[in-house]
Amino acid sequence: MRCHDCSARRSVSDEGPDLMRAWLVDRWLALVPVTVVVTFLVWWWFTHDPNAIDLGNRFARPSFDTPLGTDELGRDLLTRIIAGAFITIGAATIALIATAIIGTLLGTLAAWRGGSAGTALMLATDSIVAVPEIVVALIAVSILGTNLTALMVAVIAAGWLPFARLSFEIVGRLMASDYVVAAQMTGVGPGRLITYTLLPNAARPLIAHAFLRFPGKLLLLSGLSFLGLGPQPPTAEWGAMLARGVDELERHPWVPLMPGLAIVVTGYAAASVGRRIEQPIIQRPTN
Amino acid sequence: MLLAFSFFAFLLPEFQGVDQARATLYARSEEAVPDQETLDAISEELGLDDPLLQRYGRYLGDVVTGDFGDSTISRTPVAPQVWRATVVSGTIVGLAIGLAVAIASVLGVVAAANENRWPDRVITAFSRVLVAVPIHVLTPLLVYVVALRLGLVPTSGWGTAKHLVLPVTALAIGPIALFSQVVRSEMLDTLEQPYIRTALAKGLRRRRVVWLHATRVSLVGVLTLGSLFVAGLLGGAVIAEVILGIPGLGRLLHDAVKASDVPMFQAGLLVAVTVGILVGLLSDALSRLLSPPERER
Amino acid sequence: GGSEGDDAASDASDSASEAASESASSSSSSSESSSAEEDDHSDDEEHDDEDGHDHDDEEKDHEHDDEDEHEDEEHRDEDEHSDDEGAATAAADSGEPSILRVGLQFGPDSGLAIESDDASVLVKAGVVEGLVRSAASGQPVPALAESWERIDDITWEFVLRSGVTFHDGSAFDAGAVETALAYITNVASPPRSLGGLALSTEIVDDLTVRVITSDPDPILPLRLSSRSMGILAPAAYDSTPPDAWGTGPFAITDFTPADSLTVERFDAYWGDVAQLDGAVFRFLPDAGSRAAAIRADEIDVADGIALADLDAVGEDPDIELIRFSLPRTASLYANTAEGSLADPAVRQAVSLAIDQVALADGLLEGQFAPAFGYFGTENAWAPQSDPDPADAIEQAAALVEQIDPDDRSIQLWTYGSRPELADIATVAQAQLQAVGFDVSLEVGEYGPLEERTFNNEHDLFLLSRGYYFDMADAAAVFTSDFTCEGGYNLNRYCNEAFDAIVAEMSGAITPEDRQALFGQAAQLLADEYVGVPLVHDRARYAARTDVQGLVIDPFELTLLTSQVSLG
Amino acid sequence: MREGTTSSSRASATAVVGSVDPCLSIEDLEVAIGGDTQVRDVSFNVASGSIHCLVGDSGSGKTLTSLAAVGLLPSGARTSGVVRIHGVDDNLLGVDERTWSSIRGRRVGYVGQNALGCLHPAFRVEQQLIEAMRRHRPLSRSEARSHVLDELAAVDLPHPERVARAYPAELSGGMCQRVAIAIALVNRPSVLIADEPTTSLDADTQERILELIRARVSRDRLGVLLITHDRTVVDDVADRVTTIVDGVASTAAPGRLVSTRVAARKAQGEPADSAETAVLEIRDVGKSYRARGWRRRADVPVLRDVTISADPRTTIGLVGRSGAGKTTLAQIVAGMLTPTAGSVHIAGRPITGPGRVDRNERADLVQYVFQDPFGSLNPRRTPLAQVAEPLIAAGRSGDEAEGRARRLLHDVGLDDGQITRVPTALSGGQCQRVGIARALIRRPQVVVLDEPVSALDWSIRDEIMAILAEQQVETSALYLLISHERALIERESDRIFEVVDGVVRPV
Ligand SMILES: Nc1ncnc2c1ncn2[C@@H]1O[C@H](COP(=O)(O)OP(=O)(O)OP(=O)(O)O)[C@@H](O)[C@H]1O
Ligand SMILES: Nc1ncnc2c1ncn2[C@@H]1O[C@H](COP(=O)(O)OP(=O)(O)OP(=O)(O)O)[C@@H](O)[C@H]1O
Ligand SMILES: [Mg+2]
Ligand SMILES: [Mg+2]
Repeated sequence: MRCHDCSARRSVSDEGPDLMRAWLVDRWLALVPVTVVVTFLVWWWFTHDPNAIDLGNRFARPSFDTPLGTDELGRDLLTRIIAGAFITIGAATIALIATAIIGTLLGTLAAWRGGSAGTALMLATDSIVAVPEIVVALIAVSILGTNLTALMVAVIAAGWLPFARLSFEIVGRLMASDYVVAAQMTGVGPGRLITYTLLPNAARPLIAHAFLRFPGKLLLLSGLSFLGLGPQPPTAEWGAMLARGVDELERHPWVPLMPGLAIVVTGYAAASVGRRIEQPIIQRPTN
Repeated sequence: MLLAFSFFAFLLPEFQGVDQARATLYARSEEAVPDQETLDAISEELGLDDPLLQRYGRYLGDVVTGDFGDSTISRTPVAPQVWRATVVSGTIVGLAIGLAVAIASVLGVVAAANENRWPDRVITAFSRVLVAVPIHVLTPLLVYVVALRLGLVPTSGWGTAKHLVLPVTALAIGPIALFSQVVRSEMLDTLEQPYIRTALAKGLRRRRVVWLHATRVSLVGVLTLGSLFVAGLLGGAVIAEVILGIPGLGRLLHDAVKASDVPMFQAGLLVAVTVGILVGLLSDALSRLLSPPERER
Repeated sequence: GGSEGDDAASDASDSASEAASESASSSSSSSESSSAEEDDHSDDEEHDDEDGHDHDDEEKDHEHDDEDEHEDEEHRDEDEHSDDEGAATAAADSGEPSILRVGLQFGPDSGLAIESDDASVLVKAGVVEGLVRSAASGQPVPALAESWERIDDITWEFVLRSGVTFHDGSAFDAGAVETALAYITNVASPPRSLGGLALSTEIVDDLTVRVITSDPDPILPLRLSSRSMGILAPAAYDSTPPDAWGTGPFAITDFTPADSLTVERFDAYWGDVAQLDGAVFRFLPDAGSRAAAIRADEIDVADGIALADLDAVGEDPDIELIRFSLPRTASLYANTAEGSLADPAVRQAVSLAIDQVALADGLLEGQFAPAFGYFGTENAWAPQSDPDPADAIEQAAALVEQIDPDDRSIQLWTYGSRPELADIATVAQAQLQAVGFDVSLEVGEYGPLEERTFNNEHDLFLLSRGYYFDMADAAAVFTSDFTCEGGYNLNRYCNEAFDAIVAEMSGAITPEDRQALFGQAAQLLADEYVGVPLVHDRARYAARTDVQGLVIDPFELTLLTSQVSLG
Repeated sequence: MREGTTSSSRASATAVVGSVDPCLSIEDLEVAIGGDTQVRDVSFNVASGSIHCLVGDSGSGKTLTSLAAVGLLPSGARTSGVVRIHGVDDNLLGVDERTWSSIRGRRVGYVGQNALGCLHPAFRVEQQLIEAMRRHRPLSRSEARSHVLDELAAVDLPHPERVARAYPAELSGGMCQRVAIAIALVNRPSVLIADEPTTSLDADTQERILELIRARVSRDRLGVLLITHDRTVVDDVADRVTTIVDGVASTAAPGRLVSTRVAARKAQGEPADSAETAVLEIRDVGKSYRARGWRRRADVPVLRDVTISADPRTTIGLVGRSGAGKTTLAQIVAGMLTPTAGSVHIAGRPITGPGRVDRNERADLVQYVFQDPFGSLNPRRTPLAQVAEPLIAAGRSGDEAEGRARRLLHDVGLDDGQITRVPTALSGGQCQRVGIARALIRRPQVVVLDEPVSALDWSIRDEIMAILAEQQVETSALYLLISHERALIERESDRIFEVVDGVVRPV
């Protein structure tokens, strides 16, 4: 039965590079249209201004001139979505990385120290988990004001918990594993233990978790924008664009649809990458 | 823990750098002239002139005797309002969680039982997309389609069973999408277990094995996961309650923070945290009750 | 001021004679109501403008800019009125209670405190009345007081209506007035219409009361017409905030914060007993929800229809839109004390650079009126500057050329709670940048921005603000917003000449005198480019066509009255 | 019953079919998963009333072959060949799930590889039995229940009433295995397929399970396909043996399949001089665990008054039933657990208690080899790096450490290619060699070996034991060897202690 485990493990990691190669060979043809689209987007981005207002051309339908239509100020939605990609994905990524680092550090520390420190941390997180994310963010924004930085602080403040819990669990499990005990038995000190043993083994589920959390971050950003707490106009942030455009759902559906699609597609893609990294089991997201 | 939260709530206006008297005046009478006399009068009314700790001590003393104070904005006791809002949100969130767990269980099991065949692909694709649809898009869409176009339920408001449909649906869809993926992967895990093979080797029909033997183990996880989501849904409820005009706890917290209504916020936060902790304990107990007895190690 | 004769509402058959003071806007005819209809023709322009737009949208707004037509309409209303009574009786016979369902944007959040903004709901719901009522013309007319008289500079004597009962069954008398006015004067946050004035009372007899003001006040009756000056039963003041036991045609039966307020007909009402059995006011903060609710026939009347929903709501044959100008202006408040905007030439450049017409007609889809002065065109006395000349942009650019380059970068602030402001600010930013300014935009929370403004940290602050504090008199806003000591002086403006004009206002008694002074003051502000008005707001109500006799006045005071019925 | 040594030739395979009364016959079975053929040209017959053993290295395809015989291969598997079961005419490799479900449990019983895992954790034993009965026989629930106790008694379970009401987690491994056999035989199938039914059970239990199977074979003329990698099992029970090597089978009568190679240990392995002081001193060690649970919080004593002292270059054997406290003692000796009483000294230095040696010094005194070869290696580092690590921790330079690690790894039989791969690409035996090298590189005074070969194939156990013996000569270490296999301990140890009910006494 052990050998079942080992063969299963073997196949996963061995096939990595092969899979990659096969994937590339299979899809290199698909790269051609992708390149064309990317080139077009880059060109479009350089030739258009996301904040150029044209009140004479409000709510234009998608057309040749404005491939995704225009919004309530006559701004080109395609340009704004490209601009928003930098802001939204950037903000979500930075926020996510920060949450991941803070959460992982705390969780690892708690698991490392174990005992009452660990219990205390988990008790704290258990009760903070009971406070809705949006309310945490609401408080953070009300303290720091409504701007992108504040929003990111808010998202980070609300987001480190799941990572702390997850890394607590993972590192806790690792600490009890034979090979960590073995390393300690052979005299390895904390520094080298963390760098060579704990981190490499904890990284994968944590990274996967980060990717799986990505859509959630996008949604939180957007939800805060909806409540008027997001980045302020004219920032072309997707969540803000979507929140602002929801009013037009019936009259000019493409206005909310375009940023909405951008969020869904990005979230979907990130989650798929996360699943690919994670492979075997979806980690239970602890909210 | 609760104490820490209440103290934090108490300090909130300090953190916010908000002049509480001005905020109160603004909330009561939006465009009133904020002259000093008025602000002084409000400070006095709210007892803001005493040192912070003294005020906090007084507050704690009151709470111990079951008095959660009066809202600074409306000057009425917060307890009944928070209670009413909690009942409202509790109903919505509870139903949404229940619905999500039930539907997601069925979907997840169906998907796992048909791994990589069309039912699985459809369910998985839908759930992956729906996970990324924000509630403030979902809710107006539901209002438009279900309430306005089809006229099946009221567009907004609170009171009858029909009013529950929209908020519960709006809140449940995200968790359904998420939970069904969790159930699916847990089911796939379980279906690999040796005891499933034993069950099949007994000659049992696959349907019975999937729906009885595998679910008995796989669904415990999603039950506890559901309880972890209570707080998450309360957050979603903020938005749904604003859009659908529902007097719930999420909206109450939102309004209280924006208006710096400290007593209201404190009471709401206390309730939210208490409920969250209780639900956590309950779900622990539930999962201990439901999960198969474990071998002692 | 002075006694205006018998009260119109006391007798339905009298209503025609009182037509001039009753700008009724029945939704059955969906007429536009305007505060200046009877005596002011200068707003023809505006009407034409609006009508032009409305025709585009194929809406059924009637033109009625002249009095004859108005009279006709009143008569028609009356006809319908009698029909309605029949209908109401029929409804009563069939046992089906007639309940009006209203969706409101702003719910009461201050526990229905009479001195707070919640009073607006109490007045809209027909629960509370004051001694005086404001007619559509903006003039005070009798309500709970039958007549009044100014005895000296600071003393007014009011003769009260007899036979009035509060909802708690107690009788309305001089003592009730005394209790009410004492509360409102001494409450921690007195209503803005009081403007810092302290009132005391002296009971002459049961139905005669004298009100003494702390300073000479020529417009006391007008002040007493504002929504927060409603008179509640004396027993109501025993609790904090006071219970809303008024004298209106409807009494509250149920109130759930953040959800709804339910009222039922008060059969002991002193005037016409209401036609409706009751009403439910639901608080729906989301504009889309209100629009959806009225389209789904879940409510009969909704306020604050968003631009995005206007088409869909207007296209519904069973819904009609009621729109009228509001005494509210979105304007750029400039820091006239510090920074580059302290230079009037810079403010002139800003003024020239901004294209109000583009904002109102382009961005706001013609649902706002371009502002060429703080005060809208329905105020005859208010000076209106000329629309920007054709070469305004060039002129502005030339002015900017002369500004020290360091002074060209300015901050523009606004806040998010009114959705249109962020859009206006975005466009304004673009328009200012087009003439050479370097504008950074900040959209924040109102509170902190206000504080920073009072610390002179701003350049331009885009704010939407009503210019009448619930009554048709501009003295209060001039005092608080533009005098050196003004409590709401966001422009940080201080000009002795201006303060002198404002000081004169307390001595001016007749409307003509006052309006002359208002005109002078407004002109001075316009000449010095103290802030840049952008657009005037308009109210956008929607009502289902079976609602009869709905009257919404330009101050948005009334909504539910005895006359409203469901056809 | 005569079978030739199977080759891949079809002719000889066909000859097999003619044998007397085969209740399970497999011909030219081929199983491919994900494009790789895992089982090829497997043919054999299982006769009624006999035990047919299937042996072979780990991963050779034993389990897949048995699964093919009950139609429970993983969903991606492709098969060819013929599988027949007595009483069914079809080639079962082609039949649909419906047919299979009527055959399984009635014609063929199956006992899975993992004793503890193959009973449903959330259902009581009796439910699981009743369910199996009622699937194939028209019994009411109460009728079925009345048979439960008989069936449990038939597999020699003590207290059948208690067992029937128990959840699997409340039973020991041996009891679980009996219940699994009871379930498999409840409908009197003609064939029983048992995949490693005795692995992970202690010697006594193992013995009794095999006896039970043998009893049913002679009583019911049952044909048994018994999969095992335990040589003693084959010796004890097999009537026929099929060996699978890399998916290809060959069958023979039982006998010495591979000559036993007893380790050539103790060339100079004289027991240490009496002058030498004891390197390991265990004095009055006691350990109790605090029982977790909301009801009772009593301490559960596991070890009591353990006193052992031992000299270098000896091997101390520790035997005992599962759960007797062997690992607990080993971990106390290694300083991984703190005893509740008593003390442990190595080379005079305290391993436990106040003033105990620091981590680095301890690493020079005592090392530990774990039972699970895979779990004890960091899956993300090469063996070379992992074996060098203890030297680096001891302050040696990277180059020196790597050089010594490389030499030692060569000594334990690994080549350069193997030691620079991640451990997930190594076999269990190879992993255990790495584990041994890691434990030995700092030349500790005491090495604790906790079941070092239990998880390994019988073919490589001896090699590992030989390497350990060689290294003991090199380093003069004291070995504390733990195993539940009496024979192994007897062969390898100088002194033997048995742990019974927390008390350690010499044998
Ligand atoms: N589900 C599966 N998917 C892919 N490969 C598998 C699967 N099951 C088994 N294999 C592979 O098939 C081969 C044979 O496996 P099998 O389980 O039959 O070995 P075994 O002889 O039973 O070994 P052990 O003694 O460890 O139980 C192994 O190489 C294994 O990796
Ligand atoms: N952490 C623990 N908490 C409570 N009880 C424990 C703990 N670890 C071990 N035990 C108990 O201590 C006893 C001895 O366990 P130990 O692991 O030493 O047994 P063992 O002799 O090594 O058995 P095996 O042969 O199965 O490995 C067992 O009854 C076990 O249940
Ligand atoms: Mg196997
Ligand atoms: Mg052990």
